[in-house]
Amino acid sequence: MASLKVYIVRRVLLAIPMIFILLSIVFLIMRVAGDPVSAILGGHAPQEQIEQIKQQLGLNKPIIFQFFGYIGQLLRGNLGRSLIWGQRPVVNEIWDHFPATLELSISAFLISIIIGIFTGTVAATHRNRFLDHTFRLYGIITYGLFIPWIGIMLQLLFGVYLGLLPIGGRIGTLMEPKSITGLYVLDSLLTLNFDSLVSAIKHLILPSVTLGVYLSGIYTRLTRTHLMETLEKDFIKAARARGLSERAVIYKHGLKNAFIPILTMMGLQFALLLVGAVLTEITFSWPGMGTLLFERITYRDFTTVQGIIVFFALIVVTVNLLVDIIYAYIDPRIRY
Amino acid sequence: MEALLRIKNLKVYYYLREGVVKAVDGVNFSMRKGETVGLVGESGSGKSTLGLSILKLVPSPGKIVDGQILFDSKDITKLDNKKMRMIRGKQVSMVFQDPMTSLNPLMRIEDHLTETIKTHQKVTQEEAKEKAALLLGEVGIPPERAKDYPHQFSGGMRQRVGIALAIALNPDLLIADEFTSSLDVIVQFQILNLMKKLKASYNMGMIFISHDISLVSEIADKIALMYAGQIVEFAPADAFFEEHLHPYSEALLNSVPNVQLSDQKLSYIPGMPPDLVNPPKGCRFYPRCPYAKDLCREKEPPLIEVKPDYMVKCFRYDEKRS
Amino acid sequence: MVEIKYSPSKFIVSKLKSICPRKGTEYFALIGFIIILSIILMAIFAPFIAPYNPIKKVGGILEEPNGRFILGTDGLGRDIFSRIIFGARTAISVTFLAVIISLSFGVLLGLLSGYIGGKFDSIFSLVMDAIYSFPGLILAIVLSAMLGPGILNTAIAIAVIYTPTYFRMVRGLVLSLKESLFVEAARAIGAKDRTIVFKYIFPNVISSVPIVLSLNAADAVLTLAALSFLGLGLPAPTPDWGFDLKAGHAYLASKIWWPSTFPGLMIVILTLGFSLLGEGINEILTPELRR
Amino acid sequence: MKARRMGIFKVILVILPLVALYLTPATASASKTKPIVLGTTDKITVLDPAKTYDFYTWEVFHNIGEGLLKYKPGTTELMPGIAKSYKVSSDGFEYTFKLREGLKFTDGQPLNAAAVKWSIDRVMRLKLDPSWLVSAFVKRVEVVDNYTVKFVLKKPVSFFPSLVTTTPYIPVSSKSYPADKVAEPTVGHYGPYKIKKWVRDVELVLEANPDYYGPQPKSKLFVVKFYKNAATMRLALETGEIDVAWKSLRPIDIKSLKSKGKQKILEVPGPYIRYIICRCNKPPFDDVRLREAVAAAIDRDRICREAYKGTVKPLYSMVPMGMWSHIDAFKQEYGERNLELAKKLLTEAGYSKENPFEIELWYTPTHYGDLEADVAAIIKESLEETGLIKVTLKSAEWATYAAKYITAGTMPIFLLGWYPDYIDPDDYTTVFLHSKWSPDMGVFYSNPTMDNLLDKARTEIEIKNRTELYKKVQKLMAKEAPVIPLFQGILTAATQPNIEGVILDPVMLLRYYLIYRK
Repeated sequence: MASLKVYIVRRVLLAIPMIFILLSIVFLIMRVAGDPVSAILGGHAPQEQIEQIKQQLGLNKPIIFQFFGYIGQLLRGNLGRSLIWGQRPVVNEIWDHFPATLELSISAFLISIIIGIFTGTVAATHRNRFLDHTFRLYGIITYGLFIPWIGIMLQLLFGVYLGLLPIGGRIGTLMEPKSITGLYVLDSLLTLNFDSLVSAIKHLILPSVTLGVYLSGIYTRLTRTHLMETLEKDFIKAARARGLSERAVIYKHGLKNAFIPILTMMGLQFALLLVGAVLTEITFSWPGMGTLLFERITYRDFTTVQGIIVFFALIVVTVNLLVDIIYAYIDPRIRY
Repeated sequence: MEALLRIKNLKVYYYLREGVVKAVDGVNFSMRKGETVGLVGESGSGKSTLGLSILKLVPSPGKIVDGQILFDSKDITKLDNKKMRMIRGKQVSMVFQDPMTSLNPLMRIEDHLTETIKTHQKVTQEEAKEKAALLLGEVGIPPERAKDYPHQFSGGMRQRVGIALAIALNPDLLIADEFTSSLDVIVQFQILNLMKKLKASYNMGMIFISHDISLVSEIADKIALMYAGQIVEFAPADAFFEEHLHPYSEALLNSVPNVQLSDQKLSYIPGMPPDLVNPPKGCRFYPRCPYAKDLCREKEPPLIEVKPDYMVKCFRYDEKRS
Repeated sequence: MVEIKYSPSKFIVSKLKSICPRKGTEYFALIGFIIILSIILMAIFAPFIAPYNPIKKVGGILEEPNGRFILGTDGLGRDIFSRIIFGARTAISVTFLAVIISLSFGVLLGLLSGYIGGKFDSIFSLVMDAIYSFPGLILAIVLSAMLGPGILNTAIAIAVIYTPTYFRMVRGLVLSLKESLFVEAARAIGAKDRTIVFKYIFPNVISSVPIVLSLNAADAVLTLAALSFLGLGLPAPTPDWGFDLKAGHAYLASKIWWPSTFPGLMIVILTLGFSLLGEGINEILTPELRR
Repeated sequence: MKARRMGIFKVILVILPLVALYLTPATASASKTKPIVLGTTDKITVLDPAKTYDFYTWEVFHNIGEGLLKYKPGTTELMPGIAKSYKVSSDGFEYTFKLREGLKFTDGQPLNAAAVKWSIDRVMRLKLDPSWLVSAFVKRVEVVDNYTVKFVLKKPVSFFPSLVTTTPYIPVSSKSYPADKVAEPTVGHYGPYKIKKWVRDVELVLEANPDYYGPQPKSKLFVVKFYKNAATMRLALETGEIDVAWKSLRPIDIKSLKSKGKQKILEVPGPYIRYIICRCNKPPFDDVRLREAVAAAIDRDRICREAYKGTVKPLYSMVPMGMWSHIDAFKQEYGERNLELAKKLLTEAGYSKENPFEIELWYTPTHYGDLEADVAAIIKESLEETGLIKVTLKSAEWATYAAKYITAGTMPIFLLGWYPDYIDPDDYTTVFLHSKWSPDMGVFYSNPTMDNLLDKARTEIEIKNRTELYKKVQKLMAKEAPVIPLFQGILTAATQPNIEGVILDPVMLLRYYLIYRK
């Protein structure tokens, strides 16, 4: 396992240039147009005062100084402070919004995995028959679905016409559970707060179904292809020849083996989950990272946007790393 | 003595987009308990399909379209999947060609065995483990390696595991499909010897499928030679090697380098095996047969019993008799 | 002269012969193709198809679908059907522009990077990998917010996030082809680097592009729609499905469903067209998935 | 088979409680002291009077804090706040305020003259966004005695009492706020309410401040719920989750709520105005005839009717309706709309059908709400109806628009909006029309007569004279048309039928402590 440590360290080190490149792109491009002070004051304060505030924020220095100053801080683990409003530390801003994104992502991910593996397995075991074609089409269609559109359609149906579910927000008035993890559903369960739990789940249903359905198609396709491939393998034939039941063959031997490539793809598809989460959040005014990002771009809150980019990049790296570790755990052939 | 397995006019076809491939087309054959039949033929002759159809595991789009497979006087072509599962592994088991791929890479060796045992017998996990250890011992795998994964084993070791799996439930019939062909020669003989030993102690019938006729000669009591989906010669091993009556057998044996007859000229069989979608109308070997006559083109020869237990599918012996 | 291991043109022709759908899934490509073709035709002949001027008030505000306005009118009394027809122009032109930009840059840089190798290659690969592994839309949002609205700007923002896909694919192919026999042979007879790249490597590389291209186009349609939905796409009053969907979203609570339903549906249909086509081509070019 | 059924059974076992959960109505919390819940799509940006510069946070400060003076609810009339009274020195340089005695911040610190001075000094020292509202006018603050505080101005400013009501002048406690940096404590204020709980962007829970000198708030508990999206807020109002939906309901929602008639809709003209700015120092709009032509051709009525569904009102002056000195200057000059005049002016300027006046009209889609694109589209159409103008719409995202284009003079003609900083005609005129400030707004207008009028109105104390001066300013503005007013916002609140005390006034700050449930 020592070699696994080496592997992790190497992967993390490789992430550094990636983050650096992304940051440079974002950093330079963001400064092309506009600045936060003007975006907020918008002509109200006298010009001299605007200049003065820019100076306080260090926005009047040459870009290259700003850039290396920022990188220097970043290397010390400091994401800096927001440039607008309260100049709150960017870490706090992210910390306030991340649990919402996490909660949405987790529930959407679970929904997509359940739907995806189920439909994919059915398709793979009904190769070239009606159910196979149906679920393949399902895979293609869901991938082409435009999240805001599905979201709006669900809002119309369940929110506006049927009035069953709220169409935005995370929880009802005065229902916020005591914060432990920041995930409302989990916190409500931990504090046994029944009202909060109901409210949190109600608010979570539409956004996570929207995102979950969108992502499920990918898992349908992945499961189908890889399970089909696996079911062609000799050891499946061998397992059948030993008299194992079809369920044992498909689930224990087939799906478990097919899961390895699916897992790798999950890591690669993780970026898609984040993208989907951003759109879902904006459609459902879900107070997460996507909403934060969009709001701060409009105000040219450079440091917060940069912070979010770094954070997203770190998440992507971490998840990929995690996938590799799980991969090594599931597949005895892999040892780093 | 009652036949362990009797196959009557078996036809197994693959329904592909390009047409119907008649992989097994009217095979008749029978074997007794404890007997070893060497099923020999070129690749594509339908021998593997024949082997799989005894377990009813012909992969789709293949289908058993006609005929009977009587095992223990039950026609297994009529059995449903559930009943079939009770036979697979327990009464009829199989050892596969490639030991690399026929074991689940994510499962420990031991788990393969216990899973198989528990599928067919009501035993506890502990009992299954004990049995597994015993079996591994019998095939010559040290007990401490039971917890290893397949990829940690060499090819020969893996094939030993494959054998252990096949004999786990003391089956009446073992089908071994080219099970040594991916191993090097020395290991091949080790495994073959192990197999001989086990066969004797377990009193199993065995169908040994191979394209390597010299290997078959080591172990088989009887030889069944397949050509283009049909059995063309079926005879006791000794008699077969002595007489090899069918023109194809003759050509085949001539093409095999024989260590004893090192100065013998190595010949090969001219022409290609027939297209199984549209096989020749008459005798299937006719286009390549040096003795071919007009009759061979028109009519398919029957399987003729030239002497007790010796059958050949060729008009030359029909003439002899008549 | 030089034996070419694998001839793309012959390969494609032989594959095209088998394109006529015979079984279930092969209809995918055909349906996809028909969808895209009709939307392209819709875009070209928009002025003849659309009953009204898409950017002029022609009826009452938010009229429900009726005889005069078959899909109803939007918040400014414009005909939604006409806006959808003209919206095809926006979608098609930005998508194609984005795909062409990313394709040309990706393929070119990939060829160069793969062929030249060394430091040049490492730097480019690193940059491309960085962009590739990052959630694309998020980068596109930042880019288009800074570049400002407009067809070209939006296309550029989208192109940036798809360039690495082509780059990686082409570079990978070049690296493997570089070692292959026919390039060695060409080098042996004294061909120039440029000749090798464009005459020998390029044609082999380009044959793998169609699948990726089609699937990328599907993604690009969605990305454009997303940018427009966030108000970062084209300036008003350009008919644009994503923007109209967002505008329609505002009326949702009043049970006014038509201004959001139809533009969104068009986005889904066009994406579906590209996905089906990509899937179909993929199936035809890689028959081992079939059987 | 058995195994499969077990699987389904397990699934049912998991789903059943979830369904049960869902069906259980969430009523438990409703029976306790039922607070009034107000929904808004605004947000608290930063809870520090030295830094905050947006209407919503100012509104919060006017409920958890109080200035020396305040507006009488429903009017633009001033009344005493934490100061009992004030006097102005005869030269207009010194304002002396007499404070109420014995007041305490919510963190226990006494609210006295020293505390007021400390707060104002802090705003000036931090030099943050709204600090110019103090530092541009106040020279220093002096403590006369424990309950008397004196402001010495840089020069006489006739609207200083209005300035004093703004948030930077609201005192906070030196115990809770650090002297030299921004902070967001939930204690250390003094007003009718105090903060019980604040979850950023989620909710703000207020409870009555027992130490408040005046009458106690009508509702002991008051909750503000923050929405990201107006449609969600509207549905929350309809399901009864909130009692008041404040400000940002969309026109279509207001219309549909009105037609349903289940909720009360309250509307008053607000001080929020929208207008077009012409860049006056460069062609083409250095030609006054072209500015007049645009002013004459604009169809204000259509914008209000179609884009805003009647939730805004056409505006004919930069000084909003309802404010003293307002006159419909543009209406007097051009009428409601005068296409003929526009055509005549354009022809005079040398344009024709074949050679139309081509302009780029700019707007920003990301700052003034979803309807901005529609507004721009209508303006384009109404100008093109002259047949002599061809408009190309251009847009830029707000940050670019505000930071670069306005002051750089990139945009020849563009849409902008104004929320007042303080309630006085000065705040609506000087910044746009005075040659010293007009470049900051992208107007680049310079006219000595105008400068003179504005300067005079600034220092004149007598309100009657000031009114006359601002009328002249408006007339001159209409004639020269450097800025062209479009419409004035209407403040809207939708409430449940049993909610009373929602008093809307042109100050735009809602007073939560007056709201109650019948």
